[in-house]
Amino acid sequence: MAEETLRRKREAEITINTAWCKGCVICVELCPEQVLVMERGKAKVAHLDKCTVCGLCELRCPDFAIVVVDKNKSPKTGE
Amino acid sequence: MAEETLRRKREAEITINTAWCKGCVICVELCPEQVLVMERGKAKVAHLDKCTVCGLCELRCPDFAIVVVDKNKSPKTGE
Amino acid sequence: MFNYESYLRLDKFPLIWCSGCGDGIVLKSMIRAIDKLGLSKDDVCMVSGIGCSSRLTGYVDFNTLHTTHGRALTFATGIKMAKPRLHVIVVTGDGDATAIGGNHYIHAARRNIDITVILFNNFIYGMTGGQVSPCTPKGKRASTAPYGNFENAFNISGLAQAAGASFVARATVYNAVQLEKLIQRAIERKGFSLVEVLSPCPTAYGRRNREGTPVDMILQQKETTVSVAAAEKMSAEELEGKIITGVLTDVERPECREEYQKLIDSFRKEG
Amino acid sequence: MFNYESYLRLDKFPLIWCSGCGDGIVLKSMIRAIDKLGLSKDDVCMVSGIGCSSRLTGYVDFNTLHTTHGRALTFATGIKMAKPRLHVIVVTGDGDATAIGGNHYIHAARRNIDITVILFNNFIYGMTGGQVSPCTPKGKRASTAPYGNFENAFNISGLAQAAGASFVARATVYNAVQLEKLIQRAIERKGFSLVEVLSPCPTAYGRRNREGTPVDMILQQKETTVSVAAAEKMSAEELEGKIITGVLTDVERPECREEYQKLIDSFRKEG
Amino acid sequence: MAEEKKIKVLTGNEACAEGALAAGMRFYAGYPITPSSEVAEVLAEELPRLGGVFIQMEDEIASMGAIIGASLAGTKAMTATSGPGFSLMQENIGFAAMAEVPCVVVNVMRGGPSTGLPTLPAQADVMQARWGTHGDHAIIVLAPFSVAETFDLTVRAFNLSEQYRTPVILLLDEIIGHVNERVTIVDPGSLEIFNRIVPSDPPDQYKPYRHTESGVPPMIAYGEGYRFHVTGLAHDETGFPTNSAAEIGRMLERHHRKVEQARDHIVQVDPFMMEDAEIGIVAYGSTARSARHAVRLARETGKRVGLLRLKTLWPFADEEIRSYIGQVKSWIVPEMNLGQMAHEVEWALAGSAPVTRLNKVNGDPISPPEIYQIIPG
Amino acid sequence: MAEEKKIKVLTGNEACAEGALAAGMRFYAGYPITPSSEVAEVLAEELPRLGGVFIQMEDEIASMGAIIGASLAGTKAMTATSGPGFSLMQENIGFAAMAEVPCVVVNVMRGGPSTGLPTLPAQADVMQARWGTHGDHAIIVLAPFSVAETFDLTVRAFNLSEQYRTPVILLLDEIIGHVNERVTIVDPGSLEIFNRIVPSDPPDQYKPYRHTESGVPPMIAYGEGYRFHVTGLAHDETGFPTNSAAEIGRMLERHHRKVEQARDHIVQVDPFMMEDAEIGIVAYGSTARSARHAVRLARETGKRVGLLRLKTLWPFADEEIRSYIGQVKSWIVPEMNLGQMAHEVEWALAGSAPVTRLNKVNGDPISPPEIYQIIPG
Amino acid sequence: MSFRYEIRLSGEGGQGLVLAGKILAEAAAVYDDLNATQSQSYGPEARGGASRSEVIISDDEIDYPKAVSIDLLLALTQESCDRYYKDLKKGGILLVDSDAVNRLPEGEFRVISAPIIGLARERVGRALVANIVALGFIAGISGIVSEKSLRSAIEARVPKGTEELNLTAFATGLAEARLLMKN
Amino acid sequence: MSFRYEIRLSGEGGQGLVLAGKILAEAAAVYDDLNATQSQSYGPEARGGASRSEVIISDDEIDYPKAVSIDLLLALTQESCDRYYKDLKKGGILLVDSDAVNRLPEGEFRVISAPIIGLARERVGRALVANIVALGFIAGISGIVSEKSLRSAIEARVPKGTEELNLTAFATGLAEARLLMKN
Ligand SMILES: Cc1ncc(C[n+]2csc(CCOP(=O)(O)OP(=O)(O)O)c2C)c(N)n1
Ligand SMILES: Cc1ncc(C[n+]2csc(CCOP(=O)(O)OP(=O)(O)O)c2C)c(N)n1
Ligand code: SF4
Ligand code: SF4
Ligand code: SF4
Ligand code: SF4
Repeated sequence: MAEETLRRKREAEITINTAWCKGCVICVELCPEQVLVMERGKAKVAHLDKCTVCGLCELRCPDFAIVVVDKNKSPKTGE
Repeated sequence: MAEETLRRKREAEITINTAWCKGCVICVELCPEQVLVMERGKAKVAHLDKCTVCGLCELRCPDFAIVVVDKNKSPKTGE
Repeated sequence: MFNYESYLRLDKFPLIWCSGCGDGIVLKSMIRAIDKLGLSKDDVCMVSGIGCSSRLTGYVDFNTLHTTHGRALTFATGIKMAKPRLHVIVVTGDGDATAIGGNHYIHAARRNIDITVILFNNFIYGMTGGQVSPCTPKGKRASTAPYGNFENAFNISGLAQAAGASFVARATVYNAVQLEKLIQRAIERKGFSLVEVLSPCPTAYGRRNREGTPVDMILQQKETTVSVAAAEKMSAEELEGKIITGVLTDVERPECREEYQKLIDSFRKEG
Repeated sequence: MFNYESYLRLDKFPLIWCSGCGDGIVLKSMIRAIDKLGLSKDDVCMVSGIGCSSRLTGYVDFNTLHTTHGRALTFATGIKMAKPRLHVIVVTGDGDATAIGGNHYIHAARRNIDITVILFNNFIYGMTGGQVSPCTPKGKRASTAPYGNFENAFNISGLAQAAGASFVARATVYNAVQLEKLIQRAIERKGFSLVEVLSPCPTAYGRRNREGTPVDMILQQKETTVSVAAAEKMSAEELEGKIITGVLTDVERPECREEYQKLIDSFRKEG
Repeated sequence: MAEEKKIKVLTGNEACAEGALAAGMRFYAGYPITPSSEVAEVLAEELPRLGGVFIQMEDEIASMGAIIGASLAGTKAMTATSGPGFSLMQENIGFAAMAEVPCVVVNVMRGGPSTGLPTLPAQADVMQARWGTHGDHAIIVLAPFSVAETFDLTVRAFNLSEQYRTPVILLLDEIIGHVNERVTIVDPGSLEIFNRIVPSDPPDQYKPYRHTESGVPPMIAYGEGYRFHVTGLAHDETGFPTNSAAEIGRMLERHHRKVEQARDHIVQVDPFMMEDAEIGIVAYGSTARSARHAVRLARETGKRVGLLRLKTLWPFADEEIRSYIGQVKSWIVPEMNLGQMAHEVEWALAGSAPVTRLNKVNGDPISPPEIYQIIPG
Repeated sequence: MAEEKKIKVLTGNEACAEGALAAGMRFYAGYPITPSSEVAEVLAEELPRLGGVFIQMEDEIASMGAIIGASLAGTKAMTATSGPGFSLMQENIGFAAMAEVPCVVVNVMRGGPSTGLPTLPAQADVMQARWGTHGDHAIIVLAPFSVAETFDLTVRAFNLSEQYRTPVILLLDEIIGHVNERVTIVDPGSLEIFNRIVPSDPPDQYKPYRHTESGVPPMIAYGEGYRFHVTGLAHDETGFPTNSAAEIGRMLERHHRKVEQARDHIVQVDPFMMEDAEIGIVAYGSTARSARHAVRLARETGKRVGLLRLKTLWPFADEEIRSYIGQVKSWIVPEMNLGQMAHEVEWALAGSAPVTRLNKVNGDPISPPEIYQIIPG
Repeated sequence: MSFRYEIRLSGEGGQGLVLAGKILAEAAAVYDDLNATQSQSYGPEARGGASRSEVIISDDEIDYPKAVSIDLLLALTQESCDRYYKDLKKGGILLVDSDAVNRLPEGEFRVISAPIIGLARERVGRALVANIVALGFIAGISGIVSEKSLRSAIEARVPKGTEELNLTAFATGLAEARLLMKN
Repeated sequence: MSFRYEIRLSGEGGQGLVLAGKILAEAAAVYDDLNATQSQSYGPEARGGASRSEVIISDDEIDYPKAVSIDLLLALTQESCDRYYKDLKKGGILLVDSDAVNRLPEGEFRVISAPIIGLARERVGRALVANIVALGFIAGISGIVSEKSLRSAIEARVPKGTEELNLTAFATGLAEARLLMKN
């Protein structure tokens, strides 16, 4: 499956729940590709194209406010 | 001092406080020389002559009921 | 497909925790671990004491119990002994578990009762506003240690080991993937299992001790910790001031409820 | 010349303890140790909890305090912090110190406060008539473990070590001379020092577990214990079931009251 | 159902253990303390045989926590202790009240305060049983006066606790705990046993703290497909913390209402020769035995005296006492304490009749002659 | 001695810490809990400067033990907590009562029971302060109604505790603990400070529990050449355990007598517009402020209402209340609990005047209009 | 008219007087269908034996379970005899161990002195069963509980395996008592 | 006749409204010799900031330290404005941050809207001192405490080293308020 995933193009979808986001900046600073920025105290996607779907922002967001999905990964077959 | 003590004859004086003795038999059984016996539920000196003033009975009597002194050891110079 | 939401009480969100608090990262790791294990939500019972971390039980869709300060393990012991089929997980803070709750902590470990403890160590009392904890490192400041803590701190994992726990591990929120795996192993291991998670408290601890932003605090964990494997190759001097992460103990020991079941069964056989 | 009597409250004799109870042997060793150290009776403060062993404080002519069950170390901490010139010695049983008092035990050790603890371990609750203790070996009988104890027992010395004590030793009443020396060293050592004494309880433990007479129980100690030195040369199998006696830990660590004094002094200097 | 009766000689502590087992108690957690330890000792022997759990905890705080946990897991649970341990249990007793967790706490009273008189009787924890934990809370307290009644009231303690979702305290005194006495053990099948009402709602509609008319919300155990939250914080019907003053007020009001509106069911007194009494004695526990004896003696000399014995200490039997206003001209309240219940009797009577206190706290029981002597007339 | 006055704005918690220092307190042991933590926080800062000891203990049980130890070592000692911690302290408070060890315990009351309402005010630990520990015991409880008075009553708490060799409880409520208010700090030298009476006997004649006329035995610290024994067991004059019913009775009787015979000194009330009042309000703590406001409002409309404010809660001001029998036709007792003190007022009045209760336990303070509304007339 | 019979068994810890009291109470209550209570006084905390065990037997309800005016006092030590004889009622019976109690008190009661412990040691072979020998005496002297009931109660209450020994002890006491009573 | 002036400072945790309230109370009590109380409402346990801080100022004793009929309400967020404006008394003053509060409530009170946080950020250079800018406004609008007293109280209460900054913030608010009041 890992193989299959690699072969596919990664197309990210990042959802930010601004009602839950507390603006801790963790996602912004720990994103290796600088995909995110802060705006009015909340995280915001600035460069979606750069996203490699590594999921690090989601992993460390303490507030369940950011969700990253690989759009090319079918929900059914995903982990 | 140990030398001096050795040179002296050991003459024991064993005092048993029967009001405190609870008759546990510890002194009797742990005396290496069988100096003590039990009588009416209390320890009693039976063979004072055999006593080497090792002090083991006193050491292990839980009730402070037995005191052994070396009569030839002057109280002043004793340990 | 896995999603956090099916394990959460979404109507209770947003979380009570401060912006940048590490506790949410631990919570996520716990949920992933439970999901990986495929436990039924009905069979999980999560018990907490009092403190910021202990508020966790309000957010997860299990059988949840928010007890009195320091006593989570006693309630959990009652639950586990009475209904051993439940997976009992205790959520607790360093103050809750090792200050007021220290006795129950060592006794639950001694009994080696099959409870998984996730101990959120933020080195401070968060909920009550930053008082010193038995885990506050010497010299660090707290609202009740304005000149720096003059007391020695516990090695709380070491304490659990000495008391008789089957599984003891230490983890960071920085390494949230390892954290998840350790929680998973802790739940799997029969007996008392502890995961001590270093969870930054930017509000009550970080600010007072000039530890920087939440991000700084998370990244600092990378610097101050070494893995068990790496530690083995290091000298005592090199290890000075380092915190060891990974599995510290993983042994099989008689488990309390199972031993009790043997007693019950001995009568069943007779009868 | 040394005599016990000058340290005793003779009008309270005979001792409350049962015939053949080991506690009296420990008491004598304590007195010899204190005498050897030449401490002034006025400067010794002896604090106990509740239990057979804890009744000791009523018999000795020091400043004595017989507190509530399990809490001796908390009172002792208050005394030591308030009046550091006193030599504070805590007398406690295995139940007192490690069941109800377990938390104070690990915290006093953590703080490494300069208190000497003489812990009378008789593996049972003597005073209340023979209930199981956290130190009762697995399988042994007690009035609340009529089918044999199903729980694991504490290694209480190990617990003190893990919590941060400066000095930890284990002794027997069989070897009362070593016991006296260890108590002496424990008092001398600044910081939290523990002497765990195995003290036979023929009444509540021995009888129920068919351990024979008091003499049998004392002599049995010889068989079941090995010294630290001897233990080092033995294999794990050989050590199985053996109890190690002697000095287990003896280290210098920052002591609580001294560290606090530094804080006080820092203001004195300023002023 | 043929009632099979068996006569046994038991102590109060043993009868308490037997009563608990008969009531369906299958979880005991405790920490030994004189004069209650035999309750634990009997159960350590019996519970494993019945598939129940006996565990000796590290202290009384842990014991109380464990029985709450076990009760939430669906098992009837109990602990037993005496004064010092009862003091330590107070915080978690408050939790049980707040979270409405049925459980039974037995306190075999000994002399206090502090370590006090560990082997001697007292009745000085009556007010503590009512007020020992912080915050206002409703609580039910029963006090038997014989070994046989200890069996009965232990069963009743579980029934009330299950029926009203509340901790129930059983106060024995050392005399009742330790006296050996004849008991007729009835067939357990013939006992009236109340089990907590389980919800009829499906899991997604279940509210663990529903504001029912009776004031008692149905209760389901953990692990039965209903996933709910329990907390010691002020909470709403769903069991989750709330800051709404209205919700909080409603909840606390319900806690009290569920006991207050059932007070006639909960409060039990046993009047003895009260029909024509002009002098009334209010007593409970072992002291009520002395009082009964004194009444018999006094009746022989023609004094119109009776005994109103309290089986329920809390809620207080104020109405029952007031029902004698007019008839009873003066009251006597003998207690092995400094007048804890006498104060309540005075309050209930509101000056309508004088109350004479007979108090003793030196470890000696109050004897029948001591009471007899102060009966006027 | 020129009185140097200093005006400060402090919270009640801060004033409590300042008052304790002014009274000579040099040992604080505590465990943090909302809403009391600031007491500890101020003292953590101040005590080391003064050469005193501040130590945060592992829990409230340990805190209570530590202050008793420190007091026995000769240092005035204190702890502060709130409901849950207060429950945990009860066993050792009983020890302090039994062993007659002066110390001050501050309880900043929050909503209960259990974890309850940690940040919201309540007055529901009034009965617990009296009865929280097992066994009969005497206890003194004070309750200030302002920040300034918190300072004063903290000093007084230490004085009473030293004078009567007994633990003294200071009950603040969250409002008093947290309100910032103007305080005039007087020169510490001008304060009246009572220190425990030391024995005049030589060590070999010293009896730590001597039956003096005042009921209070002189007290010496550990390590001063007097070697004595202290125990929580019932003991005789020498401090050693006794089984003699006579000795025990004498000791417990003295414990009560020392407080009871000094009740006129201990009990303080503050009457406000009571001279001609026909309606009396009994209140304490922050609720007394609302009551005073309500009295002012009602007086404006010509109602003859007054406030009898309790500064001492225990011993109870029964005589002071009864002194208005005849004058005051009806009473109102507003409390942030379910009527704990109202019950006592009713008891004191013994039916001589009706008592209206105004109770609130939802975390909201009782406001002046709420009281004003129920003032009849 | 109903009766109330008060027995106090006194001696020192370890003499099994609490057990003896329980057996007595059980014999009366379970087998003789009377009411009976047994209570004891303890030493400090629960440790050690009681020195005093009291049994009240009545055909009516027993209110006060403590002895106030004793019908029969057993004293196995001088100390217990000295301490308790005053509580005997007029015409009561004082049963003492003739070896242990040398100084007999005087008063308006009947004294029966017998080598109870000696009998246990010598005739039954174990000093430990003196308590049961004493029960034999009590049965023989007072007749308050039937022999048969006491035998049943002994069998039910003594440790398994010691039934024979104890029944012999009982028989020994009973026989001696009957002998004494005849005189 | 004595007066009682009630001020509520509302917004969100972290905006320093408790400190502002204390400064206000201290200015009145210590420097203006008035009576003053300050109280706040807390979040769960002690954690997090208060969202509400109340100051009562009077020349008489202050009985009830909570606001019942507010003279001046500061609202730094829309939420706090919505929640509290109803407690304003007739003729009271509602002071809002003009950026944060868009929907102004209606009622028998005077509304003053000013970019308080903006002024702090832009003119003083730190959004953090908006609380002190607000104090400047309050001083300028209400005159309930003197400028001088407030300056002293600010100096005494703010963290060491930030006195200048805070005094500037105060001056900024005060000046703006005076400007506004003139209009
Ligand atoms: C008996 C009792 N004492 C004190 C408290 C107050 N209290 C609540 S949480 C807490 C400490 C929390 O610290 P920790 O367990 O480390 O958790 P954190 O908030 O840091 O996650 C304290 C002291 C309480 N609720 N109950
Ligand atoms: C709070 C409280 N719980 C229980 C007790 C009863 N109690 C007294 S001593 C004791 C245990 C004693 O055991 P240990 O400490 O091992 O001492 P030992 O008697 O064996 O020397 C217990 C449970 C008590 N006094 N106080
Ligand atoms: S990590 Fe989460 S809470 Fe923090 S800024 Fe990003 S989305 Fe917001
Ligand atoms: S050891 Fe002591 S108590 Fe035991 S028999 Fe000997 S003298 Fe008596
Ligand atoms: S105070 Fe600390 S531990 Fe508590 S929620 Fe805030 S950051 Fe987290
Ligand atoms: S019961 Fe055991 S520990 Fe207690 S005095 Fe007797 S022998 Fe010693």
